[in-house]
Amino acid sequence: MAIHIRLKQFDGPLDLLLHLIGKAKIDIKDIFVSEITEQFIQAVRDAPDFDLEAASEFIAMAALLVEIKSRALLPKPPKPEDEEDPEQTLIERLTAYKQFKEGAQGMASYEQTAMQAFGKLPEEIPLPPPTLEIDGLTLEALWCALRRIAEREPQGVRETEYRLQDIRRDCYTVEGCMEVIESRLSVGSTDFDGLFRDAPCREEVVTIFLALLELLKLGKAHVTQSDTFGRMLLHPGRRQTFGTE
Amino acid sequence: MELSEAPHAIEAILFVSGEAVSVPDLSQALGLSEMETMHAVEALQKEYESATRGIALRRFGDHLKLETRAEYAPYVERMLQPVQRQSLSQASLETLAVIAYRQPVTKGVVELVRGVKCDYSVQSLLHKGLIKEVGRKEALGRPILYATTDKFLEHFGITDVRELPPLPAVSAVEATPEPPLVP
Amino acid sequence: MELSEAPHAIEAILFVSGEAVSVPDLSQALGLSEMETMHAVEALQKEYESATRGIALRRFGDHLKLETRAEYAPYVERMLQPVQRQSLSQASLETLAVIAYRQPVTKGVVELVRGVKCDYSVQSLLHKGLIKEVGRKEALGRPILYATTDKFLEHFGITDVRELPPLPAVSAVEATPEPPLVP
Repeated sequence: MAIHIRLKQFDGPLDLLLHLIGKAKIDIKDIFVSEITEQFIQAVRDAPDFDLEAASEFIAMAALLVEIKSRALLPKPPKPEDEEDPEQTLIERLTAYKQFKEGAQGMASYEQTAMQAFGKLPEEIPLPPPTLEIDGLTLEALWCALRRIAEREPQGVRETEYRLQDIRRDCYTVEGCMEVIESRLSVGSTDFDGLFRDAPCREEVVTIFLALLELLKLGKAHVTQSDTFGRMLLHPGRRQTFGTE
Repeated sequence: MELSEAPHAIEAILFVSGEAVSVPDLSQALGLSEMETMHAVEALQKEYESATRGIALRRFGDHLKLETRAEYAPYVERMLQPVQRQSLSQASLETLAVIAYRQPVTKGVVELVRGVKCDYSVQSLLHKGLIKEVGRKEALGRPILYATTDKFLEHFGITDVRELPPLPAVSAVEATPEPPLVP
Repeated sequence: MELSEAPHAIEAILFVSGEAVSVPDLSQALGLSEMETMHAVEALQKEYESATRGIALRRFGDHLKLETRAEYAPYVERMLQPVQRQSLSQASLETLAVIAYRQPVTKGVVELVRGVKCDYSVQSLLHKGLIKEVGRKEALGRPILYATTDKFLEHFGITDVRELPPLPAVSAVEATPEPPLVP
């Protein structure tokens, strides 16, 4: 009997086996006393849409079926207790698969009913600006903020005076600023903000920044930053792209 | 808000949202506890059940939604082109059936039952929001465990997975390697 | 269709449509005469009027529409746009403190006191409505003056900035003079 079957129609070898069993009108457990093995192998051999990737599961099943069939032809040695019987395992798998396949059919009918119920498209509503609630706003937090400023303030003033004298001399040329930055880097890393803290006029800021860009380009300095808007640190030399730096 | 008003505020919210709304989201909008919200939901459900209505209040897990009653579908369809849910492919439905009845379950078990690779259908079900990852199995390779979502309940029009039709009885032998989850 | 079912079929159609639907369109979808449809509409209207509901049936000429009741709008808005919770960064809190005690004050003074640039925190405080612009200082560059808002008072639970705790004894916040040149 010639059966023309397109493998793509079936969700795998179990699906095809169930189909053949259904057509033969036999019980799953009678699969090995029937023609099913031959029909299955025939279907895989004749498959016009044979493509190795999709068919590999079918081929593996064909091999298993042949193995089971050939074992049946050989005289049976006494079987160890714990050895799995491939025939029994396959029957169990087919039974389980059939159970879920029927379960899926039951679900499909629920799906059809559910599709008879219609929802409504969400409405487009002009909304007022979102309400913002801010956590942690207490008088105590405000007071602590002031204390923090007061505690670090004296140090800040001294640094400002020191740098006023130090930078003004050199900062009007890119070359001059490069020297200043380099000399600072020669004793170690420095804070990016520290270059600008007293920023007295625009030319200085721009010149220092240009000098810094020049140093980065020449590989005489590099910058690290731990997170967005975080502190930027200048380090001497080119960035090490290896190791843990 | 007045507790007596809550059921109708919920009705208004569900009407505007169109889509399923979760009980926690509702209780936040109403400024009520989840317990109070659930009481209001139950009161609203009673109202909807007591009278014949064109629309029904449906609960899917802890999501709520207003929907038309199925018997009026022909009239709605004749008048409008309602947004219709797509039905699932046979392969997706089979994968979903194994997950629904055996949850939480690994892809490996689904593949064992179906006898085919299920990467594609699992991906597609995740994408549709019908299943979700719920953890990992304490086994070799710690494979991901999958379970169904409230959207799954909505798709099949049920309130709880226990409302799924029972699996057909196993005729031959006790079947799968793990004991089936009896819903 | 059964005449007794018509009101609920109309309800289902109006619900899905979301927009106003005309009586002639309704009667065509239901396969009823316009007269019969109008009777069904009136029956539905009576149902909607007799009970407190979150949604209302409105009629505009020969068009019908389902809408939420206005009194539930605040809850609907809260649902669609939940309150966002944020906390202030240390930097913003410091900037806010300086502005609160020195108001009205320019950004230049805040920066001098804190020793760092404050553009970002000033912007963020403006955006959150905790400070506002209150004019310009008659000085070089006419810099903007900032002060705290009523929302600031509300957040700290005080009625007047004079209720803020006194400054720490010798404080930079009080002592720092205007900068000679505002960047």
